[in-house]
This record gives sequence, structure tokens and C-alpha cells, in this order.
Amino acid sequence: MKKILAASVLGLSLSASGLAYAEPVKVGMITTLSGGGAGLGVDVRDGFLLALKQAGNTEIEVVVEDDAMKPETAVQLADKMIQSDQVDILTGIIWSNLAMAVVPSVTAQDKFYLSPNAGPSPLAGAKCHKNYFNVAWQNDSLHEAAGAYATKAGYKKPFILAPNYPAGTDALTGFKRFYTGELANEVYTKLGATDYAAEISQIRASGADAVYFFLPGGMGIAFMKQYAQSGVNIPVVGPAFSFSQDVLGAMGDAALGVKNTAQWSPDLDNATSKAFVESFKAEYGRIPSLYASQGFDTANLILSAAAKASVKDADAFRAALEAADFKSTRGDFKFAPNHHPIHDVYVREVVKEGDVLTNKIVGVALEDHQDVYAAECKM
Amino acid sequence: MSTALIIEQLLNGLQFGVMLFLMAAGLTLIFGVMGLINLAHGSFYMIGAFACAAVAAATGSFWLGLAASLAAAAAAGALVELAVIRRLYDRDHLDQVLATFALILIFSEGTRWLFGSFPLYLDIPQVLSGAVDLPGGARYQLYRLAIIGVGVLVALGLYYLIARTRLGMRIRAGQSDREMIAALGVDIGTLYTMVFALGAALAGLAGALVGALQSVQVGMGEPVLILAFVVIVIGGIGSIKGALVGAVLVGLTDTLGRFLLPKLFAAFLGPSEGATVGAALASMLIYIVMALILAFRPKGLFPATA
Amino acid sequence: MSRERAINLLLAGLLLSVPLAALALGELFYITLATRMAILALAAVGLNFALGLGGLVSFGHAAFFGIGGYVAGIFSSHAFNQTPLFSWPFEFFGSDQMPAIWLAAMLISALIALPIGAISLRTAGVYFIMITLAFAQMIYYFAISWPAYGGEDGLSIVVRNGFPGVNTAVPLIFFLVCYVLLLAALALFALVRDSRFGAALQAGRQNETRLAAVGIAPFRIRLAAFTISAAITGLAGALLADLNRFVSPSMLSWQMSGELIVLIILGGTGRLFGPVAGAMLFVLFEFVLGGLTERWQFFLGLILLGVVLFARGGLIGVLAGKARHG
Amino acid sequence: MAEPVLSIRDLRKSFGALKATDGVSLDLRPGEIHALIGPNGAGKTTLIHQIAGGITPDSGEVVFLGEDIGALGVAARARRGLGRSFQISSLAPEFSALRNVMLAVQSRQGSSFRFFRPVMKDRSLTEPAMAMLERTGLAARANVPAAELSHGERRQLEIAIALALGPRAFLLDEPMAGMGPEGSRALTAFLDGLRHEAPILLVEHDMDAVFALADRISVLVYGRVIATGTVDEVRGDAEVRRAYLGERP
Repeated sequence: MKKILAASVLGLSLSASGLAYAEPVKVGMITTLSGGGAGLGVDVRDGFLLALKQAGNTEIEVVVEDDAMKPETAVQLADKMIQSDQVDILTGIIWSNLAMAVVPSVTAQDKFYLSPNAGPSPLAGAKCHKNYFNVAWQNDSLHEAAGAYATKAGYKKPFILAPNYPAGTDALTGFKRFYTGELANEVYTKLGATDYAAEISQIRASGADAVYFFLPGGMGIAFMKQYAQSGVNIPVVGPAFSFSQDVLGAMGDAALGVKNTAQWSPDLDNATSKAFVESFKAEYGRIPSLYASQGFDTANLILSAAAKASVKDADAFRAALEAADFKSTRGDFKFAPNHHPIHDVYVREVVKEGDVLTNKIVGVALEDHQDVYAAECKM
Repeated sequence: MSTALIIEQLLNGLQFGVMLFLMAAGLTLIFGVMGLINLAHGSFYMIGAFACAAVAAATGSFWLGLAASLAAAAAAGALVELAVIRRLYDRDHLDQVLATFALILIFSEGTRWLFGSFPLYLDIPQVLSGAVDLPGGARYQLYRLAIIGVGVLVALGLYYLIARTRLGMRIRAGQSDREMIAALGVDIGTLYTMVFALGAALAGLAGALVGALQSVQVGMGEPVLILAFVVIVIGGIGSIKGALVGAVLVGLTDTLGRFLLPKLFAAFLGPSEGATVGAALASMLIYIVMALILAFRPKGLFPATA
Repeated sequence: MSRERAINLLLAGLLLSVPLAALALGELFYITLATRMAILALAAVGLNFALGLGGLVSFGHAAFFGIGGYVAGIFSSHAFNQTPLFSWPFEFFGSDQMPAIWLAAMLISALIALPIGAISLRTAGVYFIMITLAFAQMIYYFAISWPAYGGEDGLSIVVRNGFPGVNTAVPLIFFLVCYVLLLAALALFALVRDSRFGAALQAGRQNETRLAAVGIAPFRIRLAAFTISAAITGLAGALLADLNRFVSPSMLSWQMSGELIVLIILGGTGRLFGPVAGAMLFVLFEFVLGGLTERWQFFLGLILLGVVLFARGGLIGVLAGKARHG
Repeated sequence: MAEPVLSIRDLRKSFGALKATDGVSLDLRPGEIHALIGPNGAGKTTLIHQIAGGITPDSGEVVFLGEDIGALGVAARARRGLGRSFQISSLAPEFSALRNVMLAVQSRQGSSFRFFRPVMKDRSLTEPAMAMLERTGLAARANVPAAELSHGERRQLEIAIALALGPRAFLLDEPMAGMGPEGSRALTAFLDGLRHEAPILLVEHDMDAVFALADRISVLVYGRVIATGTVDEVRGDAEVRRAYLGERP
């Protein structure tokens, strides 16, 4: 499963920007390619590789390995990539618990880590590190945006639920940070649960006027299908994780009309994004998900920094990363002092285009949003 | 807390229990008749769900998908029995654990190979969509009621099969004395293959029925497998009646625990704290119940009298 | 020297030579790989006390593996942050010294194994397999939802814990520490196997009725074995946490329990070096297959299936022939 | 008359509707061989299990050396001196004959919670065990795993293990089963001498052996003792002839 895009000697090295790179860069990508969570990893990887291909780059070598969603495996792969493959940059991890396992030891070994997805709060705050960059989000962002949206939409009594684990409690805390009104109920479900009949019955009985849920992966699909089937008509709001392109197919019409918050959407109106969506469809035959856009952005960030500085010169390379001088699919993109993005978060609605479910932007939840943990970060 | 909500939650628990029963019945039959621990039983559940989703997507008919799920899971079961399990009957439980653990890896990755990494779509049939009104002001989803109905039918069918038919007589004979049925001239190989395929088909049926409610994805079988093991151990391994009682007990315990414990703790810890503590305890609850039952009834509630 | 003994020596030598060769070749990662082998082997040696000698198929040993890991994580995080772990009856700030952590990991694993074993040993056969699984699942869900030490996110160990007189941050040194502990556990296993306790334990596996009929109650013997077994697996857990500089609930998962059993069967059930052979093979398979194909789990499954069906007695069984019993 | 070593009073055990033991009382006096005979399914093995502790009776008492041992488990009864052999050989199959006997010696010496000293180098275990094997004629087979012993040898090993416990009473469940005429004769002679070490409650189908050995015989039919007495008394008992001996060809 190791894919090495070895440098080819063809003339393609004259990339779009026409810049010569200061030094070859070796990137290790640890991501989830097997088991139930493989869809996300596959999208991050595909987005990432697409960007490299478009840049015609030959100086960046990528090693991809599967972490099977196990933190122990991820740690072992990170050790291997650093010690054996001698990579300069690591990236790719999908899940917060794996990121928490891998990132501190990677940065402690003076390697760069660029997160294309997971953004656990400690890494944005107290445990931030100068060599850690998050290109996607801080985990709370989309939940905070949902809270803001709930306030704007005038909901008075939302019912909120999430699995009982740190990302779940963080999610609901994030929601409550931007929605300070009354709650119908706050429910924590078992991690990995797939039957939500009991919770849906509670929602029906609670007199709520909106439902907010954070249930990543299969949990969200199960919840949404069961919710739609149950005949409860209270409007649903969710973070984009449960309404991203990778799961919409499995959810079917149950998802139609649901509002969800995201920092990107396939219909986002900027040239980079449009070109990205078209080329991704052409390359892989499917609409890119949020995760694919994050992988794509991550690769472009690396390309932009490598064009400016040698990765062996850590300080210069870091400064080049901090400048974030690349064309993001999100349009405007810059890093906060804690190396997490400052970006707009949109409200999207699930719609049907022909036979395919996808998302359309219907508004902006938060503009130039920055996470709250930056204050705790002493870099 | 209204009566309607309590009625709904009891039905939810019952429906969950019935689904577990479909899994557990096959597992307990296979153990009872052949003395085999089958960790790969969750894979048949997954195969049923994928077969149903794939056929339903291709033909547009949930019912064809359901038939396909039974056929696919039974075929997979028979194949596995003939190719692998057959060689394991006279081995100890350890070898069976390793072999069926290996089968999980093979089936999971094999399914991903065939169907890709993304979850599949499967919806409930149009006829069964919507909810019905129940006494006490409760409303309940028709499809879930149908699952309860299927579970009751399967339980009755199994009872009839085992108590009244020739196959059932052989199964009972096989449970008590393997040499005896060989002496009776029954082809024990065919009997085992049939029982294994039957168990697999029940798991496949559960997978298809539940797949329409949840997401059809690789790895969906394992959490259910663990619960099904809990069920058959509580009920008494080898006993269909035990599986039924255990399944309903686990279903109700889990559902009511999830519903009531957070409320209970919220009463004196505050809503947020209470919700997390209650949820934590609820996720451990069925295992606590199982440990308690086994501590006092080491062979489960209905020990199979061999 | 019997053939099995020669193979045992060969395996011990092979495991030791991997990191030395890695050092010579400059492939530092193979030291990590060898350390992982040694630690998993140690965990499986622990399980082998219960499973190999006593015939107690515990499907919940990941609980002790994880508890050991969490002891290392919790002790070192308190020591690192200088916050008291508890302040009554005295203030205790954890520790970042391995000997203290090991002792605590073994002690706490044993203390938790005692009631689990006492209840589980009332059952037998498949019921025992499943009740141990149930206890492990309880602890797993507890760890996931307990926020104090990271829950599902796990707990990082910022600096690898120390050992007096050596620098454990050097990969080779840490490997040697693990290797020596593995050898010590193997020596203990061999001693106990041949002792009166071991005789009673093994007789109980072969024929419980016989053991009772000579006047030895199987329960206490088994409970002691289960507890010792848990302590050693807990020690291995503490080491794995130090290797990964990280501990998470996945160490407590049922898949991990299954993997520990797989290691023993792969190497050879009831053999002294079975866990060592099994751990070396398993880590090697995982590494080599993982590097070859995205479908590595599929092929790992095929290999394991092949071992059960065609290589009874595991690696050592194939190499050394039928087991001899004194 | 001397106080009985073992006495059973009004023991009852039912499995559902089946009364396996229906008010059985009998005793075992010092120095005697008390044979328990009866047709298949009469409940002999069930009775032995209740005496040894493997099955808990529904009611009744088992008194051994003046102590009610009804509440004790199998192991505790064995430690008090009930030496037992099984109807179907029950040995540790992977252990050699010697190690099987050593297990009994080890138990007799006390605690099994010794973790370090190798048993095979412990002469306090090997020597007494070897002596028992010599007594039962198994010395030459000492190092053969029990699973590889012949049927007769396994029966002998059962006796050797029971002997090694230094019991105060023997419970022997069909020791002659499947032994062949030669072996039965030898074992009969051996048991004849054994009664002076400890009395024997002997369950046996081999009537020649029973009549040759028994001081007293109890006849068990359908869970009830229908007669107890000397060989001649029992032989002459009309009920016994009808219920039991008449059945045998």
C-alpha cells in the first residue's frame, strides 16, 4: 500500500508556477485506508495527490501508509517514516485521538506536521507547537458555527447530542459557546452506537424546536436515516462531517434540506475551488468531499512553502508555511498565531442535483473565525 | 416523563432485542450443535447488509434485496463451513478463535475490496415507511414494528423447526450426543453445513433489516457480534429460549439504561455532568448485568441440559 | 539439548540481533520494530501463564495491558506537570521512573485481576471466555468516557520515563530494557511451569476432576495464575506506553485481547517461547504486508487461517515437533 | 463393633423425576471391603459422586471420621482422606504416570503454592511417587504419558494415585472394568491386601472379584439399597435374586 511518487526525470518539473524548488521534500502520509473509516482517508489522500499531480511536481516524494484507525499503528508508522524513510513532513491523520498520539512526538523530533483534518483542542492551545500546522480547522469551529447559526435562525430550544468521548463533549461545548439560550436536552450517546431509536423518542417528547448532533462516520448516517424514518419533523443542524460527500450517498434523501456548517462547499464561488471540483471529478469520477479539499489545500500549502524555502532550513520553511501563500479552495486563508486557520464558516444545505446529493451554501455562519484556544498557546 | 415516551422506549428496547436475537439464535445454534465459537458471525451480518444494499440499488426493490441477503449469507456460511469450519470441530476453542478471527479480517477487507471504502445506501421499503399511533399517545415507526414481527416469526419458526421437524430432531440429537446421530445414520456433515448456513442466513437477515436503519459499512458486524455473545452467554449457550430471553433483556437494559441513567445522574450532578456520567455508566451497563448474572448463574439463565 | 530448546535459543538470539543489525545498517526503525516485538511477546508471556499453563482462555487481557499502559501514562503526566495524583494519606506526584511505574503497573493490574478472576473463574469454557471479555469491555468504555486522562483521545507521555543509570531515550537502550524483562518473564515462566504450583495448574487444565480428586482445589490455583498473568501483561502495557509515548483506550479493546491470543497460537500454545515466536511473526507480517499492499489485513487473515488449518502447534510446533511433557 | 469410618445417612438426590438416590444409608467399617453392586443405572456412580463431593445431595448426611463433610468440596474431602478412583479413568493425560502420582504426593504434603523449586528435582515428591508405582507394578512405565498407557495400566495408575494420598478410606468405582481376566486376578489380590491400610467402598461389576473380596455387600436397585449383608446373606436374598442377579445371564 506504499505509494511512492518518485521523482520522474521528465520535463514536467517546470510546474505551473515555473519555480524551481530549493530542495526535494519528502512527505509521509499516515491516514486511514482500511476499515470503517477508510472513506475519509481515501479522500484526503486523493485530494493531496491531485494537487501534486496538477503542480507537475517531481521534487516532492510522498509515502502513504494505512493506520487502520489504530493509534498504536499510527505511532509506529510515524516512527518508521521518520527513522527509516527520513521524511521531512508528516500529514494525513484523520482522527483526533490518532493525532494526539502522533503529533507531539513528531514535533518533538523537529519534523513538521500539517494536519489535513483532525484539530484537537490541546494542539491549538496549551500543547501547540511551532512545527504543527492545522490546514483544516480547530475541531470546535464547525460546532461553534452551528451554535452561531442556531442563534441567528432564532431557535429557542435545541436538542443537542454527541457521543460520549472528548471530541463529543468538545462539540457540544463548542455549540454552547455560540448558542447561549435554553436547551431542550443535552444527550451523550455511546461511541460507535448505531441505533438511535431511544434518543429519537426523547427528541420527539422533548418539545425541542431544533436538533443539533455531532455523530461522525457511520453513527451519523444511522442517526439521520432513523431520524428521517421516524417522522419527527423538527429541523436538524449538523456539522459538515455528517453531510459531506462521502456519506451523503449512504444517507440518501434522509439528508435533504439539512443545514450543516462547513468551511468549504463544492459550490463555493472562487476560481481555485471550481477548478479543484472539476479536476477532482475528472480524475476520480466523484464529487470531492470536504476532506478532499483539505488534502488538496494541505498539498498546495507544502508546495507553496517548498517553492520559497528549503525544508532543511526549518525556520525559513516555517516562515513560508506561516505566510500561507497559496490559493486555497476556501478563498481567503490565513493562519492565526497558533497555526490554525482563520477562515469563514458557511451554512450549507443538502440538495439534490439530478440524482446526486450535494451541498449548497445558503449563508455565512461566522466570518474570519478563529478558535478560542489560541490564547492558551505560548509559542 | 410521559407514558407515551415510556411505551416508545420499551418498544425500542424490544426491537433492539429482537435484532440481537436474530444474531444470537444462529450463534447459539452453531455452538450448541457443533461446539464452535464463531467470531466471524458478524461478517455474515455485514454480508447480508451489503447484499441487500447492492441488490436493492440494482433492482430498486428492497424485497429482492432481502431475499439476496438471505441467499448470500447462507451461501457464505455454507462455503465457510465446508472450506474452513469443518476442519475445526475437533479442535479446542483456541484454534476456533484464531481461525474465525482470521475470517473477520478476510471478510472485512474482501468486502471493502468489492464495494469500496464508502458506506452504501439502503432505505426501508415504501410500504413500511411512516409511523403508527399506539394507545397512550405513543407513535411508533412501522418498520421497527415490522422488525419486531419478523423476530417473533423467526422465534416461532425456530421453535417449530427444532421441536417438530426431522431436521430439528437431528439438531437436538446433535446437541446431546454427536456419536448417537452418527450412529443413527444421519450424514453429520450435511447437518452441520445446514445448521451453519441457517445461522448465517439469520445473521444476514438481521444485517439487511438493520442496514436499512443504519449505515451499511465495513466493520458493522463486530459491535453487534460482541452483543450477541453477551446475549447467548446470559441466556445459556445452546438454548434458543435463552437467546430470546437474553436478547430482550439486553435490548431493554441497554435502551432503558441509556434513557434513564443520564436523567438519574442529572438529578444530583447537574445536566451536563449528569449526562456524561450517566452515559458512561449506560455504556457499561449490559456488561455489568452480564457479569452479575454469570456470577450467580455460571451457565446462564437457561443452561442447555446436555 | 532438545530441538525445542535450540529453537528457543535461536529465537532469543534473533530478536537480540535485529536491533544490533539495524544499528549497523543505520535503519533505526528496526530497533523500534524489535522493541515492539519484545513488548508484545512479554504481554503474551503473561497471558500464557493463564492460557498456556492453566487453559484459561482469557478474552479480556487487553484490560490489564491497557491498565499497565495507563499507569505509565498517568504516573508520568503527574510527575511531568507536578500535580498530585492523590493527596491523601500523603501527597503523591506520580513518577517518571520505570521501576516505580512497573511495580505499580503490576500491582494495580493484579489487584484488578483478583476480583475479575474470582468472579470469572466461577464459570468455565466459553462462559469464561465471554465473561472476561465483558469485564474488559466495561473497563474499555470506562476509559473512553472518563475525561480526566483524555478519554478516547488517550494520554501522551511527553518524555519517555527513565531508568536509573541509563538513558532510555536511546532506542537501543530501551530495547535492551524490554528484552531483559522479557527474558526474566520467560525464566519465571519456566520456573513456575516446573514447580508444584505449575504442576497443579497444568493438571487442572488437563483434567480438573483429577486435580480436585487428589485434594487440590483448582479455584485458588487458577485465581493465582490469573493474577500473575495479569501482572505481567500489565508490565508489558507500561512498556508499550513508553515505546509509543502514548496510551489510549484502543489498548483496552477486544481486538487487542484477540491479538494477544493470536500471538500465542501463532507461536505455539503451551510453549515457553510460543509468545516470542508469535510476536515476532505477527509484527513482521504486519510490517511487511502493510508495506506491500493496502489490502494487508486480507492477506494477514489468509496467513492466520493457513496457520490454524495447516500448521497446528504454531511456529514452534512446526519447527520442533510434538510437545514433550515431563 | 468399631465406629464406622464412613457413614451415609438417608441420602437423596433427584434429577427431575428420576430418583437417582432414594434414601440410601450405608457404612464402611475399619478394615473391611464393602462392595456396592447393582444393575446398570442403579445409581452407583451417582452415589460415589455424592460421597466424594462432586454432586450435592438434596438431603442426607455424609459422615467421615466422625465429621459431617456434606458442606465440603471435592478437594477438601480428598484432603481429609477420601481416596478415589474413577469408573472411566480420569488422569492428567499429558503428564507421565510418575507426575500423575506426584500430584497426589504434593497434595498430601500440603500447599501447592510453591513457585520455584522444580518438582522433578524434588526427591520428597519423586521418591514416594515412584514407590507407589512400584507397588502397583507400574514402575517400568513411570515416564510414559498417561494418555499413552494401556487401559489396564491406567486403571492401575488410578489406584496408585489413590494410594499416594495415604487415604483413610478408598472409594473405588469399577477398578476392574475392562481389565481382562489376568489383570483382574492380579488386582483382586492387590486389593485384598489393601483393606488393612484403609477400608474400601468398592463398586464393581466383576462378581468373581466381588465375591472373592467383599466382607459385606450392599445391593442398589433404582436408587435404593434393597439388601446389605455378607456374601452368603446377599446371595441367598430372594429380593436380590429377583431384582438383580436374575437379570444377569
